[in-house]
Amino acid sequence: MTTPLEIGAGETALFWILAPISVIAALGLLFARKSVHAALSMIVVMLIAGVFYIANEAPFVGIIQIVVYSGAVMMLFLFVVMLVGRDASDSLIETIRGQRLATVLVTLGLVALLTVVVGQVTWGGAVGLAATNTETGNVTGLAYLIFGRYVWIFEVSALLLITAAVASMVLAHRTRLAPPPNQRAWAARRFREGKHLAGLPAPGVYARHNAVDTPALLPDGSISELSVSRVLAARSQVASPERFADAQDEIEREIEEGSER
Amino acid sequence: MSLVNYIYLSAILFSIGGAVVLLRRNAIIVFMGVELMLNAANLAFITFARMHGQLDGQVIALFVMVVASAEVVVGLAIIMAIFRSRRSASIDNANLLKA
Amino acid sequence: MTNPYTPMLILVALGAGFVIFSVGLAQIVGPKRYNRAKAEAYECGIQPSPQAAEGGRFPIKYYLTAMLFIIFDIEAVFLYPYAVAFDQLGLFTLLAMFLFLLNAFFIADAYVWKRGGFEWD
Amino acid sequence: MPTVFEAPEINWAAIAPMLVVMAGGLIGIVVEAFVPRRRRHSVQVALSVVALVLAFVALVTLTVDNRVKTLGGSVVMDGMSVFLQGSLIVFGLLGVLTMAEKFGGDRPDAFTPMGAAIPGSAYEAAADRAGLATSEVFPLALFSLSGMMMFVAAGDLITMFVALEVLSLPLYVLVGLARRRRLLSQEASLKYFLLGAFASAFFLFGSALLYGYAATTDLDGIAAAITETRPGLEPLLVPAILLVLVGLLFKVGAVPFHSWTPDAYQGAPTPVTGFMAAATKLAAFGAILRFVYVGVEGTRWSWEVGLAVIAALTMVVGAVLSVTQTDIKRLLAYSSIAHAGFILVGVLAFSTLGLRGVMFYLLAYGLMTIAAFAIVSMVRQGGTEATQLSQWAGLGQRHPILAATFGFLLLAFAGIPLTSGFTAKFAAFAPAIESGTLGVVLVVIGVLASAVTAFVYVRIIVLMYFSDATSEDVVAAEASPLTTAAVAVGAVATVVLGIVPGPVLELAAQASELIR
Repeated sequence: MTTPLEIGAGETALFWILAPISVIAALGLLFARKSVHAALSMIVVMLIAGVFYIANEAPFVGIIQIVVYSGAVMMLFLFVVMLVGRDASDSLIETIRGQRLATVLVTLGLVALLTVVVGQVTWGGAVGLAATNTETGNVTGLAYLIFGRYVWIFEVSALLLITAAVASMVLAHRTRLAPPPNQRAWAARRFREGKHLAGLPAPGVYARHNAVDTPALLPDGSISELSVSRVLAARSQVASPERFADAQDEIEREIEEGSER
Repeated sequence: MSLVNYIYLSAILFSIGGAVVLLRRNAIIVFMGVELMLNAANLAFITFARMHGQLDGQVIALFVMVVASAEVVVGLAIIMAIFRSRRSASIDNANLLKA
Repeated sequence: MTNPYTPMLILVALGAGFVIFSVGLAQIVGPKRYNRAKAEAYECGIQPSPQAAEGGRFPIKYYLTAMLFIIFDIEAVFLYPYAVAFDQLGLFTLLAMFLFLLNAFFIADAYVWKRGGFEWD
Repeated sequence: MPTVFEAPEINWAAIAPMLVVMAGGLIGIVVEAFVPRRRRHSVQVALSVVALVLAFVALVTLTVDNRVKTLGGSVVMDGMSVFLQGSLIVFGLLGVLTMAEKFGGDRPDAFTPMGAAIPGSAYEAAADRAGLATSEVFPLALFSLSGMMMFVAAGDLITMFVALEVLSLPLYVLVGLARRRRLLSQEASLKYFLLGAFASAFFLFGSALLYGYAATTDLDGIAAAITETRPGLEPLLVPAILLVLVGLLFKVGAVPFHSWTPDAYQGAPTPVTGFMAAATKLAAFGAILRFVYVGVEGTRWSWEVGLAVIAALTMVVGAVLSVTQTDIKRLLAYSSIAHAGFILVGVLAFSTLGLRGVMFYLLAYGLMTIAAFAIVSMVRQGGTEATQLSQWAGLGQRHPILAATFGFLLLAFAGIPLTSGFTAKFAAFAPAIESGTLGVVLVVIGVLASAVTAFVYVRIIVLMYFSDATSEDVVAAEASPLTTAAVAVGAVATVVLGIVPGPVLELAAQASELIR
């Protein structure tokens, strides 16, 4: 247990490759214009943290970090970013004049303080966990502690999870106040209103073209505006059917001509 | 290399997280800054656990992850609720409360 | 091959290489035709149904599902060490685990279920 | 490193009160799941009250004689834990009573019928007509309370961290559930959440550094590590302590970490504000006391000046800014900041008497705060709370008893003799004076700050009694026995603790022992 820990060249290389990447990714969080980019750089930081946990002889925590944290939690973040709007970039207006400068100074101070403090520290030989991890086993050792010394925290964390469930239900779940309308109810409503009794007309189907962005033609040859989605109409992405109608005429003419030949 | 480098990294990540919280105006990014700070603390716990040859630090890191996930769920639920109310997630726009 | 993680490292390198190669190739070789419709939820232009509440991008219930998933994901974190060391932990831990699952799983589940949190309509 | 599994020893009697409160919350969730909507409210209120009364009984009968460290050191039930947990249960009970208030309606008046509905939407109105109610607030309050009880009794930093989250998460939600002015409420919730999470990150990083220093997060282990000094690791100690303290001071709302306080207090449903102001402050100070007195007192010369500066700043800023407030809830928030400063003065005495004074102060302050916010929730104009100070003009002429009670509570806030506020200030300041020059300076600042706040409070009393009402329709809502009881308990306690504080001071003195 008392032999000082030797850190191999492999881990040194791993550290010097991944640590700068994680710092750059963390800075990405600070400078990214879009929340999506921030979330993605956050995922990089968390993945690298997971790798470092594994390198630091904490394989189980490392895997959990990657599975739960980068996997599930950051997914939830991305979800909310999507929900909120992926380019809800932030305003750069300062609320308090000079706040930005003050914050930068405070942050630099914090970095300087922490690194200087860590730098002043002289570490004795680190013990390392290799022995424990091979003798007891990492996960078994963790289980001893989770269900032994830390069993109170383990039980209490159930309260956190249930609070989270209640919070999301209270804040995000909208109770249905009435049963959802079924097909019958829709039909009844359509007839009550007396419009489009047979439903809206389907979009156009032409000999060489069939797409929802092309309106159908009414018997008199005019365009049926009801047959295309109003989203497309609002975006003015509705294609003109004339091309296809002309093409159809052309084909018919060709067929007629062909039959005379 | 010594294990102290991990602690350096952890201190740097923690400070960047703090800066994100103070500088960014977008509630979601601010929250990610908090998560970054928690991760930095976890890295420190894991490294110290290795230094001391204990598993306690790892167990603590595990609990911190559990706590942080619950916090994420609650926090994002609040952010969602407020976003739906105001269609914006910038905390600068949250200005009904004036200091 | 002294380090057991070396194969894993090689796998990661291979995986990353493949991703970079294929994405890069698609960038270089693939045709790029811009179309606004491609930016929409459904390229064909169909309105998402049901409509996202008050013009949001997605209906909020997706969020609820994701969030409930995380809660149950976290419970698995504790189940694994329990399962690994199950034979050495004894009755006390069985009770502790039972209590944990009762609180965080059964009660939470019952609440969400009875309140319609799992209903997809 | 354990190589075989050992189950920790559990003293069930010692943790019984916490278990009862937690069980109350959990049963509350089951009630939410299975009891029909119409009956939920009454079932929840009854359940919460029963749970809290049972917890109090358990505390008095079982826990008092079981002053032990249990669960592997996670829970320390010493005199301070018992006293503070008892106070917390009382606050919880009063808080639940005020939260249950209906003001003649058919469901709790303070909370929105549907937290997920968009404010002002048709859906919200429909939910209101359908008679929905957020009865989850009661189990959430119980969860928060159990977190607070864990927080004051936590024997190591990681239990403290988890307890901090258990107490905070439900509060973040509760703050955002106001029935009226919901946008304000949700914003308050967001600000409180973001700053609270920020603070807990500081706490956690400090804990990590302390773990690096002491190789344990147990407070007694840290104390032992400090006395034996660790060559080479010394530079870690003070920054770590400062980071942990920053996290804790955020929670009590000390300057410069106070910016969430007025916003959260103003936006939250008023009964929640009262509960939060009383109970969170008590819990956070309990944790500060334990951390500072048990954990790191050995190195106090290196950080006590910093804490003293914060205490002085807190008193001055809280007092001065309360002068400029025009909203009664914000005013009480700044007053609570000033009180946090006064309590910090007592903490800095570093003596058993200081401990006694701080505990007494926390109890007295909590009782008057809950009552004061309950009164604020009663004063209405056109159905919504009249929180603007100008709306309170002339209230004394129309509602003499209500205004008199509120005026009396304000005098107690100011620390006028014959109120509990005076006894509390005396009990907190006297040991500080004995502790040395620093204490004397702080007490002088404290007395001056008290004078400033007294001016603010007297101005409100003058406004209530000697100004003409700006509009006639500001009225006090007809309160049910629930709120009336909460106000009565708070006011009577303020009188009793002011006139005959002896027994409670004696109780606090007996409770001023810490298991290290």
